[in-house]
Amino acid sequence: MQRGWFARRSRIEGLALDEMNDAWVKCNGCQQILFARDFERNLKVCPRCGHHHRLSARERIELLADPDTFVERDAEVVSADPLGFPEYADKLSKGRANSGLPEAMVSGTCTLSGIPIVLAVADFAFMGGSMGSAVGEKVARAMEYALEQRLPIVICSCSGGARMQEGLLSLMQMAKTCAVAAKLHEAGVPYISVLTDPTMAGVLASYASVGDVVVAEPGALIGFAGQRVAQQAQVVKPPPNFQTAEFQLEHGMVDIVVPRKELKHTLHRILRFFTGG
Amino acid sequence: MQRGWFARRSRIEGLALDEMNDAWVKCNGCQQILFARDFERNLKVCPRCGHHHRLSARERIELLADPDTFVERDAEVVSADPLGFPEYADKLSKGRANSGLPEAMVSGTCTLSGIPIVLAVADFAFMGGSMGSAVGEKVARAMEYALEQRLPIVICSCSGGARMQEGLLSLMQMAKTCAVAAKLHEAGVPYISVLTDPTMAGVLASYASVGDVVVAEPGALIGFAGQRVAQQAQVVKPPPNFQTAEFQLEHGMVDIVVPRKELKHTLHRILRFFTGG
Amino acid sequence: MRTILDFEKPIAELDANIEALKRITAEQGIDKSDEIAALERDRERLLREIFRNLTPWDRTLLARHPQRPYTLDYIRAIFDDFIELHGDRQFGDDGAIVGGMAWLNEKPVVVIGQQKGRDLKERQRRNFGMAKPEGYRKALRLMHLAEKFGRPVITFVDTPAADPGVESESRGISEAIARNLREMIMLRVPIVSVVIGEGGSGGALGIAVADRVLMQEHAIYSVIPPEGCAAILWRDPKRAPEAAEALKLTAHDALRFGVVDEVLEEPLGGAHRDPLAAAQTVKEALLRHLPPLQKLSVSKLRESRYERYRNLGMWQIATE
Amino acid sequence: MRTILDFEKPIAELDANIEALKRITAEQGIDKSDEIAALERDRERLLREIFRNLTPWDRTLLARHPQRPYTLDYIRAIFDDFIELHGDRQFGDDGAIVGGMAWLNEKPVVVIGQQKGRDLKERQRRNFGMAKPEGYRKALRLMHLAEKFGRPVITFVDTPAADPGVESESRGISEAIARNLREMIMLRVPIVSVVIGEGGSGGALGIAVADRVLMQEHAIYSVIPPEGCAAILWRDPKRAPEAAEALKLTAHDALRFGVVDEVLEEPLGGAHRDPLAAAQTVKEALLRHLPPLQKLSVSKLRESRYERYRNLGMWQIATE
Ligand SMILES: [Zn+2]
Ligand SMILES: [Zn+2]
Repeated sequence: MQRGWFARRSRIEGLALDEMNDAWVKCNGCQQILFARDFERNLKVCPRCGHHHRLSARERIELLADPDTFVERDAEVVSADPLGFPEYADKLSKGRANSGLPEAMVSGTCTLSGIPIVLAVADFAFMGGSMGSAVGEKVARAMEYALEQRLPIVICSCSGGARMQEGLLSLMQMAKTCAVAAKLHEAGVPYISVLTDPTMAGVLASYASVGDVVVAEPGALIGFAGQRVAQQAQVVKPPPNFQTAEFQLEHGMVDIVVPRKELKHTLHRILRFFTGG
Repeated sequence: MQRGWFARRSRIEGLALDEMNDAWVKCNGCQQILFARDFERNLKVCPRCGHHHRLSARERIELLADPDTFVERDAEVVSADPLGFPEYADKLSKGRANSGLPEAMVSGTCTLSGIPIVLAVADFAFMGGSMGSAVGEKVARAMEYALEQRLPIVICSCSGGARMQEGLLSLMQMAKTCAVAAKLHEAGVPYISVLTDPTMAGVLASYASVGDVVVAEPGALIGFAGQRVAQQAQVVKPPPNFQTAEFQLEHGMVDIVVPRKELKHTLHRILRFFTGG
Repeated sequence: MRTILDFEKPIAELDANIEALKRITAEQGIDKSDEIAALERDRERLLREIFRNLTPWDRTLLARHPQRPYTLDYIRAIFDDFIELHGDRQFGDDGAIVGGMAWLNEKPVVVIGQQKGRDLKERQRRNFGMAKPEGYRKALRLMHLAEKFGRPVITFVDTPAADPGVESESRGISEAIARNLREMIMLRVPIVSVVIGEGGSGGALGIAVADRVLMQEHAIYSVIPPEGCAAILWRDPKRAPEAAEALKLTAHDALRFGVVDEVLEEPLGGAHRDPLAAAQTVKEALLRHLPPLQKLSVSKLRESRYERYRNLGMWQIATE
Repeated sequence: MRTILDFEKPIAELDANIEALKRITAEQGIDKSDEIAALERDRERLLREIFRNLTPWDRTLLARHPQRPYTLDYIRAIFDDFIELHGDRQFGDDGAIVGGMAWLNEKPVVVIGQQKGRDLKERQRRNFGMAKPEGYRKALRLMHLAEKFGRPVITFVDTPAADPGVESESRGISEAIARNLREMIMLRVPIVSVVIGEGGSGGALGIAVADRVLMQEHAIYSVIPPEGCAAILWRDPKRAPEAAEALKLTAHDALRFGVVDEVLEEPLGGAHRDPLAAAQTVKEALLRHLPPLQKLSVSKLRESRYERYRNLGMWQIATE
């Protein structure tokens, strides 16, 4: 491995993970070069430093859903450009190309270790997983379906926040998703919120924070203010783990931080509490 | 007044306020000597430094109840000595003698600026206003009467906490009073908690903290741990106003700090919010 | 010191001239009423002209105008006997959100609002109207008090944003806002929100989920400040005026998107030129919107509030 | 290092002798079984004698015994698949109170308990089992989770007191306890509390309002620590043993006062001599008490819990 590392260093240096198509990848945590196959087998967790790299929505669904059980819903709900916002149409095209998805959120039903659930997963490659009207609508519909079928719902967030390009309408998705979450809450339908890297701003300050159980992946960036804004506003010096999953755990906002390889099993154990007995 | 102060200083020095029966009293706040008549007229608030001296239960009832409207209830509920606790019987006798009351709490009905209410007031002169079974029972009954009649209830606390001499039974009065408070809460019967100097420990950690509105008198000692325990436990240095009404206001535990001369009017305004419109 | 926006300068000149003439009349007994009347007509004409052509950025500046009436100004002008209540019963009392019991004519209500500061000291104490978690939690506590006693809730929205600092992050600013969104949707009493200045993103929304959202003519409501948007879009915060245009952050935009139910007219030249008249308009709107809401059953009320938010957004169905 | 209480010393000697003989048997193959059996009979007799005459102060020391099983020991021994959940969703995660989801045989439950530390580092992290406001608020959050999903709540009580420090005071330790008392009374699911060590005043009660309160034989439950009581009564904390007597803080006193519903027998010599047996007794008691509670209607359940607490106390009617 060392040999490969030396041989390929110059070519690899500075390349983001997802741009690398060959046998080697560079860890975003420790900057070490890893065998792509080991890395993939390890669920994109660095075997050296434990850094959890982002998963696409499809990868996460594969991680959590029992094989061949995921049935997508609401795939036809996609973004419009209600404000005629500069460059938005382009960004949407790029988002579709980058992610291979029609929208930044994939939702549907599946079983998780045999337990039927509704599962919704955000994809960072589509405009940073940002929440516009379509994402809000898909979250709302997924929750409504969970409510109607009385199925537990698991939502994996991965988002920079509300989607600026839809202005106030994106902001209102915070209220909309929390409105349906309120119905779930009143009806006693279990809702597990999984926070992955990153879960920020308007997503964290809405549906992602009101789960019955809030699970996070190690090292995930989780916070309200963008790093720039947060740093400008600092009177108090931020601690080294500021806005990480571990920081949020310490401050009482997250129930449990779960390494990716235990995520499915842990979700199963939590789901059993709600559905079993 | 200076003359009087010099003339009488030697005799007055070190006397507690309530032991002074003549024309002069010494302020516990600024240590100045005051005309007793001015002092009484000013509702036992020092006209110089604003220190609020303790009122007896009768005095506070006179302050709050419209003239001749207070009708006492449950005066027959008094302490037993369930543990056969050392010196308790003596302390009860002294408490009765000191306060002129059968128990550390006086409760009944009255009107406050015309609004019918249930009013319960603790008296510090009876064993430091401490809560044993009888006090707990009187609080519970006052609340039950408020519930039954759907009358707002105002409870003025003034207590060092649970009464040690009844052991676990005193501790259980915390749960008992909060149990009835829970019924008031579910029934939507307004409960205003008035914290006067001092409101501590088992009283603050039970019924006194669960009012719909929590009012405090300026400078009142309000806290959980006795000063000795709190000081021993300190890693963080307490601020100068530690465990005062103002400290509790600043930390979000008290709705409003009201000078005594405005107390009745403020309670009336708050009561109107509940009963009016 | 009074702030005068660039586009207010010609008006300020006329203001000064009119003032001067009035002073002459008062001090020297010389009748200047004809001249004054003429200048006043000029001023009115000028105001109408300037305010007919306001850009979204002009409105942003008006919404942030340091002389603009703030929540406590409206509370004083609109309600009788405001009793401010403090604290979240958990951690502290946030000066950036005020709230308490008040009377709207003959009816007891709970009033809550974001409060900026007038002078430097008050600004700091109120953190420039940027609420911390304890502010949102105080607001929620007061809403639950209102709910318990069947009193309607009125909120005034005026914040650049929720506080983005380390301490707010540590105490769960996201959780506090999210919880308010979830709880306000289900509150069993009517809620009317009035956006009176800056409707700054989630920080504003955290007290603005309501049965009726009213918005003053020159207030703004936006997912991101124009400066921040320009910085992201063009790496140049100075292009904020363009971003303000793109963001569609004006009251009439919000009305068009269904986010707002009514735009409240302001006195000519903006609320700060006649705060009492502005307050009167708000009061009349409250008195118009509250009674029909109070007549609804709790379930009807909650269901229509739910539908209001459930239906917000514009998306499309992919065909293919 | 193992702590040996004064009255445990004769037993500890026998323990050591028995150990030594067993070692000889094992290492040298010499049969010492007769001697061992004799010593074991001696030990049992001695234990019975010592434990028949325990004073309240002895029990206080046993309740605080550093080898006594703590909440997490019981959780591990009694429940299947404990998933610890963290945080109060407001401020922090208090190590002095642990809680989460677990299975009691075939039934999902929520378990909450005060947790002391075993070694110095853990003791500090868990603040010696003295919970802060965020601990009581985490507990309440988990109780509401249990309520929402119809899962019974089991709490383990073991604390010298609630944390008395400046920070806890600042964040409303009194409010946190008081709120728990009020909310626990009305919780719509069964609650069973087990006092497993020190039932220290309001700090204990803050998670101990329950349909059934069980108490281990050598646990204590008191309004004030004996040392504090002696300091107040006689200005001499050293007279704590007398105070322990006066305070009636033993399990059987608590049973007599109606504060506790059942005293759980401990293994001879105290729970720390056989933690698994102690846990087995607790488990059996839980399995005995929970099912009838789960059969009650919510209103019946709440009403009997209410009555249980409403009727606590002993006072008299003045005649005159
Ligand atoms: Zn790595
Ligand atoms: Zn004085």
